[in-house]
Amino acid sequence: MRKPFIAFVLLGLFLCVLAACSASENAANANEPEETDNESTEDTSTDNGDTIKVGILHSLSGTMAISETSVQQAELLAIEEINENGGVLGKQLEPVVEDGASDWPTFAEKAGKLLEQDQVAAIFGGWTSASRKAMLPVVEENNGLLFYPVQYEGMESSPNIFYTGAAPNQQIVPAVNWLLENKGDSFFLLGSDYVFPRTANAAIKAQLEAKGGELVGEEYTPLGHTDYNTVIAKIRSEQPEVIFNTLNGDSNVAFFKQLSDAGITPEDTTVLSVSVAEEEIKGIGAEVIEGHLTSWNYYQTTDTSENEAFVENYKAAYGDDAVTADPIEAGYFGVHLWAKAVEKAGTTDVEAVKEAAKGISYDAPNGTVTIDGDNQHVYKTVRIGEVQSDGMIEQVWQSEEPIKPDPFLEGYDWANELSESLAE
Amino acid sequence: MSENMLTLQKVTVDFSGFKAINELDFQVAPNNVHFVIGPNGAGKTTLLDCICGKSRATSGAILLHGKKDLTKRSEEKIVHQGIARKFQAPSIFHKLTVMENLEIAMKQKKRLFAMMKAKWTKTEKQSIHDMLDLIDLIEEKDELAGTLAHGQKQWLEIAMVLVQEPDIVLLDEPIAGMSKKERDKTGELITKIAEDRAVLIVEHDMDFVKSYADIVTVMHEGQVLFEGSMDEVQNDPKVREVYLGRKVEEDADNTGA
Amino acid sequence: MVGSLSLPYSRLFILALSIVCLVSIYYYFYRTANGRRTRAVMQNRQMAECLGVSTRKVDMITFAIGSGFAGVAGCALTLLGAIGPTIGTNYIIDAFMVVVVGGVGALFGAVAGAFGIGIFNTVFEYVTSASIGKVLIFLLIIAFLQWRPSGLVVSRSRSLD
Amino acid sequence: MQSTIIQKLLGHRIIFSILFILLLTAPLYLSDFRLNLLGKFLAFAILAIGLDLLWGYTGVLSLGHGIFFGLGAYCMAMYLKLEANAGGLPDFMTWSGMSELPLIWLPFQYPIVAIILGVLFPAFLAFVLGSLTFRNRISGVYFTILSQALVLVLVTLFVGAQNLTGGTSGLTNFETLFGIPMNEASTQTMFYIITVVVLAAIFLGCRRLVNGRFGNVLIGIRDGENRMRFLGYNPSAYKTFIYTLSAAIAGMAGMLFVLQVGIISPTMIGIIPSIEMVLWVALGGRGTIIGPVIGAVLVNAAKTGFSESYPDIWTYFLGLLFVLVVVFLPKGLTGLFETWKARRKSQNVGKHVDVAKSYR
Amino acid sequence: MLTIQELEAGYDESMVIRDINMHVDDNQVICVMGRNGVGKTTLLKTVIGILHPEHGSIQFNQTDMTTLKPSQRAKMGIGYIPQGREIFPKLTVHDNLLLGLEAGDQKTIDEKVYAYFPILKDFTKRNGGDLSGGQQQQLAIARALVSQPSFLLLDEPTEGIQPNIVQEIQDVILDIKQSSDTSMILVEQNLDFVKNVADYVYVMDHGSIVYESAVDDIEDETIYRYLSV
Repeated sequence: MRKPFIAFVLLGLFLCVLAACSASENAANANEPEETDNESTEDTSTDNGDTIKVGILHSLSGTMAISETSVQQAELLAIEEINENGGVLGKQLEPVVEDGASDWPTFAEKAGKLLEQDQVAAIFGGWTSASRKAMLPVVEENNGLLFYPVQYEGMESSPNIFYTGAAPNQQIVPAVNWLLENKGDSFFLLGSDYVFPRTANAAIKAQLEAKGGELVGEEYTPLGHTDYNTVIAKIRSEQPEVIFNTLNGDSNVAFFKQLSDAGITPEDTTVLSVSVAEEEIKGIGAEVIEGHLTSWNYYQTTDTSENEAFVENYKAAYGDDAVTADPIEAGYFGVHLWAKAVEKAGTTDVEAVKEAAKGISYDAPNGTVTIDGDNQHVYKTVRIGEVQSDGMIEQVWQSEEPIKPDPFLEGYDWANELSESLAE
Repeated sequence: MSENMLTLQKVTVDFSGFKAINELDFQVAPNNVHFVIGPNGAGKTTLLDCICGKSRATSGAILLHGKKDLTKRSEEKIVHQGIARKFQAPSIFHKLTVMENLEIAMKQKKRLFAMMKAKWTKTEKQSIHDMLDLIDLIEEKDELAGTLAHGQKQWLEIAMVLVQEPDIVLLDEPIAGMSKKERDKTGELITKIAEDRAVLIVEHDMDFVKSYADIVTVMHEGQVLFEGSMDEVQNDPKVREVYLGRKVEEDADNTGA
Repeated sequence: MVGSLSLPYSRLFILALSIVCLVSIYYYFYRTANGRRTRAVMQNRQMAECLGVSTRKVDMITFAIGSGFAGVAGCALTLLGAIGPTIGTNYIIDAFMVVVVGGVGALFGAVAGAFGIGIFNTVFEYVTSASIGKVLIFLLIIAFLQWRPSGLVVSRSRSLD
Repeated sequence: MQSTIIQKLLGHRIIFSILFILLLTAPLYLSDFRLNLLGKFLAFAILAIGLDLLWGYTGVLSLGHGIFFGLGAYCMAMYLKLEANAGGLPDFMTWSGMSELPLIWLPFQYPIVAIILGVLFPAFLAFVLGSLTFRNRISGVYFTILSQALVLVLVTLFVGAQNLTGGTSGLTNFETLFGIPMNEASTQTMFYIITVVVLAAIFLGCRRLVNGRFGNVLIGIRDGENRMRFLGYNPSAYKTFIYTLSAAIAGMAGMLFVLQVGIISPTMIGIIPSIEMVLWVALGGRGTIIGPVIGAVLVNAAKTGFSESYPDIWTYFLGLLFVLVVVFLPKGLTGLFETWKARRKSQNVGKHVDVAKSYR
Repeated sequence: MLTIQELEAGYDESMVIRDINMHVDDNQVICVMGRNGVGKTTLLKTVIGILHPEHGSIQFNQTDMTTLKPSQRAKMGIGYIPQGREIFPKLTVHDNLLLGLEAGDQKTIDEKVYAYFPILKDFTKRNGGDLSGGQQQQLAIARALVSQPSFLLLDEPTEGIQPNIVQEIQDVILDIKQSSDTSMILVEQNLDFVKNVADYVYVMDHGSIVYESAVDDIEDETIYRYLSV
């Protein structure tokens, strides 16, 4: 009696699952009534009716949610601004939000969903390198567009990705030069154990060797690691003048607290961080990181009229406590850059937009940004700042002009060996 | 000595300071129904435990057929040597049917890969059927064992011991919770199985012991106090003192109702 | 910086806090009526219920106390490092391993286990790296369990299963 | 009596055959994207069967199956990565300053070796951990904790040894398998069909295994491990075997996952996914072979469905689903049928069977 | 004091007892007899609340307690001495007895229980699990007595106990009957003892009550018939 019954219920459940799958498919199609019969014609598929769909794909749950949610908010803000000004090509932008759930295969799955199911004109999303690498084959396979807003390790240039965060030569290389000139030449490298710190440190080591710096220690801890006693003991015995910090996320909180507990002050050893922005400082607590340095392209305090408006709008939308930071700003201007390129191309067709984007400029909060047609990265101004007691970062140095992005560090002699080994 | 199936030599079982069995010398002869009695805490169950490997002897040797020492072998190896044990509380498998309980208990190759290929043979089926008949559970053979009554569970477990076709059967209070008729039948069964093997039983029921014992060992404080026939046991003053307490007559009444 | 050894106040405070917690757990379990109830429920839930112990209440109280102590541990952690919604996952395994090494239901074992794992962890991490250190600790625990399968403090029972 | 058994079998077979055919023909009525998702769910279902063999039948709860899944997946991915790079070094190795292919990667140049290792490697690891723990009668919660610690340790190692494993990013960006382009719809359909066939084979194989005498021995070990020793069994050997087998199945699932999803990273094999896998089994109903399949497909379908419809708050829905099942269906979905069946049976007993007998 | 009406209960799938009607007056000792497996233990388990009846009701002192939990029933004054003793093996004898107090209002252990079972006094600091079977049974009875219950459920208190302790336990049960107004349901097989202690006897077979009688009118023949089949 029982087994056939189970089987029937199974059958029912299975049909439900199928029905759910096809139902959501239908629902997706129902949103684009005019489109069903000419699905094959790529050009019109994304800008049918009165709206253009764009995908927003960040982690809204999981460990990365804290960081990525603000980028998502900035992107939605930008979309809202564009829509208020009449949209793109006369059409409103319609954001399709998905959750990457801090899980790289999920990023791949959702990117596929956005491109195949929703047929979005572009995806704005990702934070970690891993999430970008997970989306990369999907985006390339579907010939979609991805705008990636975070500084990263470089060594990549996908024809389907626009990189609006800093390449290594727009953050790390100038920071090391500045430290060598201003803070001392004994370096301790500390990073989370994943691709960005490893690659960044490989470059830094080459740079130090070329410029006469001294490497006194190099440590990697697992992501999420929170006990830095052993590392601090090593730092104490080596007494470096500079710690170049590529730790990510929560680890920074533990590290700075324990460093300050151990009585090591910025006067003894200065820490320069490349993954600590205003948002993170809120979590770490300004008192333990005050006086240490960061390197970015943008701070909330950056003095441009565009930034004044941006910060004001952002706070108006998300509360007075909200702070802006470099990746938030990069996510924000990424949307504007894409909109500008679409306007110029007159279509959302990927090839046309890519062509139109070459050399296009936008007055972003951090200054004028220009897309480098060679590698789809962005010319950006480099800044070094010191953390203040109120959690803001005060700029102590900035590059004279926006620096040309060089993801493979081809323009640096000392990096030749490195970039050669990377060239396929 | 060599005619003994099982010989315990100066066996001690020490539970962190408490010697449940203390330098015990003990023999089990073949084809005997051998009862072990004694007050609670005398070490009767521990005796069975250390023969079948559940408790480890702290010192001493347990020899099978006068040669193989069992004290260092694992439980399942001891079973393979032909020693099967029934525990006090029925520990049958409630989520398996009566049939399945016997199926996994019966004598067969119990190694992993042999078991994977195992299939019912005719003789197996017949012997299980006979066993079910013997314990009166034919009709319940496809019921889950957990739904059986207490007495039936005891029966099933005795049957699970028997289908292993052991040389030495260890029974711990096999008739607890059985009716008079069931006890008699159990007794007969025990007599029958003792024809070609040794049976060692721990039991309280004096009537039962009286009826079926070939030899009775009285244990006290981890050692053998007395060994002999039931008559000798009952007439021994030491035994009366430590075990039977005040009234011998009433024992018969207590257990006979 | 006092030589190579420095004990910041926060660490001293945590040390004291742990000792206070330990003593109070011991007192609770072995000296109070509720502790007795908890142990009774642990050993024979049904019988405890039949004697008038509300097992539901014991469950709730025990869970509450357990959570409470976890909370205390969490508070202590804020003095050391980052606090985020996922902080628990970093510690849960270590916490369980401590129990495995120490022996389930054994307070002393838990303390000894915590010290053992903590010390070896630090040593291994210092000598190698954080990730290799974790592997070594795991291998060490497996090896340890070959020697003491039920943990440092064994609670024996004579029943079958 | 005879005829009802035949009826049972027939009913059984036919329904499952229909299900199987429905799954096989899914490419005809599902879009490529949905088919790909369903294929992924079915890969999870394969793993869930293995996990249930261990937990539901043998009573060993492993909170570390993610790692076996991962090992299988990585073995496959390593081959795919090498093939995508056409013999060159994978990109992450060059970043990490390696100049030639590390020894451990060498066997993965050959697809057959990679596939075999994808099964053998997790099986071997499970065998080692299983024999070391079960032999010493480390079981229950102790084993569960160790299995979880294994995940933690190995994931840390995977992340740490990024010159060998790609670190947190994992392995992705594959192109061909046996020279066939992987991302094409037809190839993906083929992978899907392979998954369905493997699922069916494992389903039938495991059902055969647990429905006979062997399965009864497993249940015996689950419900009374010590008792089984005194029946002459060596439970450690059985547990080690099932643990090994279920790890091998997990490895297979991992390989099928990589083929269809195209990426494997430590986030997919860590502690949280490992616990999730147990949830699938619990939700479907442990101690049955079909339960875990239902659980895995349903939970993952729900996960995808919820997250697509409500990207901001889907986790709450999923959490609610778990809570509801735990509270109202402690035995899982199949447990619902068991209760229903028991009701039916006791009603029948009341009607037909000799009353005195049913009282015993 | 206790009234059971049309009670029907059992384990998961099968009903073990059916249509049980039973009444216990104040200060009355009821004995339940019957072969093993006829449902006597099931009956007691249902009265204390471990099993939930499918049908029927249990009234205690005019309160319907059919749906109450065992702990609530214990607090109403019902003491339970289960088959197989079930003392807490890793609590001391003293702690075991203290747990007996959970059901009542007393704060300390009545010296009377030590008078009944002097051996417990010697062993207060020992773990319950270290006692012998007979001693554990004495502990189980003592544990039920410390809260001075008005109603006792005793499930074969002398089963598997050495004879001298059997005698002690029977003496205690008799003494409780004579010196207090405690009511009891006693599951017992020894007819002589039953005649000694009981006021009223029920015999069960196949899950139902097949014979009941005041102890003075008891027909030995009938009882033997049901006990020995």
